[in-house]
Amino acid sequence: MSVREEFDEWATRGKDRGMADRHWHTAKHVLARMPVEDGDVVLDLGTGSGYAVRALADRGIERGYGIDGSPEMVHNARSYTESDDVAYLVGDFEYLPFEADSVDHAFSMEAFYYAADPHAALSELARVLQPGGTFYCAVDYYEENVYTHEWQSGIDIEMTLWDRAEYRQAFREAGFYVAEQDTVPDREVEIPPPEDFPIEGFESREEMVERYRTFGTLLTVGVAP
Amino acid sequence: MSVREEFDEWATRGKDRGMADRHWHTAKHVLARMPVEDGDVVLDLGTGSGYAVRALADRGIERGYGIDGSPEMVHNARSYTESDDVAYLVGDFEYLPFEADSVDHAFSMEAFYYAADPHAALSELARVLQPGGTFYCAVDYYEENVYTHEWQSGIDIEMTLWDRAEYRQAFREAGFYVAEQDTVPDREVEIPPPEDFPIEGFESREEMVERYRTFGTLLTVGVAP
Amino acid sequence: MKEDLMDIICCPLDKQTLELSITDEDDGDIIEGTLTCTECGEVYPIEDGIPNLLPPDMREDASA
Amino acid sequence: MKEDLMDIICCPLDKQTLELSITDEDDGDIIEGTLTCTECGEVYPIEDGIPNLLPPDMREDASA
Ligand SMILES: Nc1ncnc2c1ncn2[C@@H]1O[C@H](CSCC[C@H](N)C(=O)O)[C@@H](O)[C@H]1O
Ligand SMILES: Nc1ncnc2c1ncn2[C@@H]1O[C@H](CSCC[C@H](N)C(=O)O)[C@@H](O)[C@H]1O
Repeated sequence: MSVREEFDEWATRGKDRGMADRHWHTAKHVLARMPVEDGDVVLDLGTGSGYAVRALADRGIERGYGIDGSPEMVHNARSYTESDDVAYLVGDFEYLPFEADSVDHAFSMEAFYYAADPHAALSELARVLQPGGTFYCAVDYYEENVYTHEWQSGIDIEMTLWDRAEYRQAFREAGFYVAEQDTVPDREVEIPPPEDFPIEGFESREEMVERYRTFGTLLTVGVAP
Repeated sequence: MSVREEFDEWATRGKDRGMADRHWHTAKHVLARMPVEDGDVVLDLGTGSGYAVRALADRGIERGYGIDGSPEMVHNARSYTESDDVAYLVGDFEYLPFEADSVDHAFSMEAFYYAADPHAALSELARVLQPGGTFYCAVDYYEENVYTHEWQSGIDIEMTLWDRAEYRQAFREAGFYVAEQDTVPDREVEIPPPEDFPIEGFESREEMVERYRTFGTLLTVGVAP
Repeated sequence: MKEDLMDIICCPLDKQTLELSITDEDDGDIIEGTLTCTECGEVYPIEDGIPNLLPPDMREDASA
Repeated sequence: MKEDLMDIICCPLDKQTLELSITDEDDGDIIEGTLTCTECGEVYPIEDGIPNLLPPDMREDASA
């Protein structure tokens, strides 16, 4: 199945909003770290419901662009705002329809690992970012976060499962400087009391704590030279 | 009073350890974000007890250097470790005794604002850092964190009170890319129950919560081009 | 889409300039139209106000 | 200080090469000595195993 088919179906089933609500737990902390200024143009890769560019526009940027390979996702994202400061378009990570050096900062939440060729996606990002521009890449699905590995079995698209060091290395290979790597805890997801376990995906409360509070979301920040 | 005189006195009174314990609440999160690799040389400016380079050496770096303008601070720092992977030296932020491009990453906690000329200190850092090297600058004393402003009255050294935007701007003026800016909450300092207030420095519990949990430590990350 | 998007977008394949042609516009919002690469001639649709800049082989019939 | 510190340090004033002279050493650890700038001739002390590379006017008598 293609990204388009898979995520068009998610979007028509309204999964874009549910994802956005859950991802917001950590995405808001990631977005807060971005050194955006009033005049900046910011790109969100795999924008889904499009919340990230809306949040940045509320904070104050020149323009936020959300790109997504699923027309239905983009259709939904567009319907959630009337703001002139954001725009959504359909496109693929590996074939970014933006001119070189045209973007100040880029963000991506829970989307990067769907790229058919993640190295090509990083090269494209390095191309469109201005010198000094950042790429804030946030993923829950990564090697150390073992509790997310099963996601692959539920989806037909091949997902990239890198560990922390592999993210750093791939960023550097694509020409990025690595400015930061961190795990951002999800402190908001409710974790039931010990007696409720096992529950879906977790044998014990400790496992669920580890998955959300410890592993949370892996953030890797690259800076274009 | 000079930095040397002031902090030599702090060090002989053993204040270096107390500071380190308190600063560790947020410093450990800041250090965790640094993208250091095994072969890296890391510099700690205003090292005090020297804990930061010891922590990085434990995690795995080639060499950690702590520099401080107070010989007594350095004397103490040296006495806390026998590790070959760290070294401490006496020197000033504005006259760094390191060759150009000789450092992979730099860190500073609660020290940067003591520089007589913070712009000169940033220029020196940009000089010694390799292209792509980061400067992790952490301060509790900054404009938005109003509860720390009174510190100036207790010390004879003129302290730099910048706000978040001024940090970003000064970094950029010194040639750095700004990769991140964030406030790191201190979740560990114990905050007494409401009925105990007012206590020293805080009219109400809300104020103390704001000072530590909201304003915490301001982190600005610069990347050398 | 707003016309100022033209400042930043380009052909996803060869990164060359796109030419905008509008068939339906609503108060500054381009609802239907096309974006044509001035170099390779590839045509990208604008439908329901959304430009679809997927490479043609990923697009299929991308309308809802 | 260990001798390999020489790989990275320089004169804080003119950033030129320093020359190491050792008066007391303990198992690879240089306890007392001097660092002299090969360009400007400024002399920086090593005392109690710690090199003091403050500019001379900030140093005063920096020993404990
Ligand atoms: N190669 C690719 N190019 C563009 N978009 C892609 C893509 N692979 C996956 N996507 C998009 O990435 C999104 C992942 S779901 C995450 C959505 C959103 N960032 C959030 O945090 O909720 C989907 O909308 C999917 O369509
Ligand atoms: N201009 C300057 N050059 C070098 N060190 C300086 C300096 N101004 C202040 N310092 C040093 O900076 C330190 C600030 S106290 C903080 C110490 C340590 N980083 C910690 O987190 O606990 C002091 O040890 C002081 O001597």
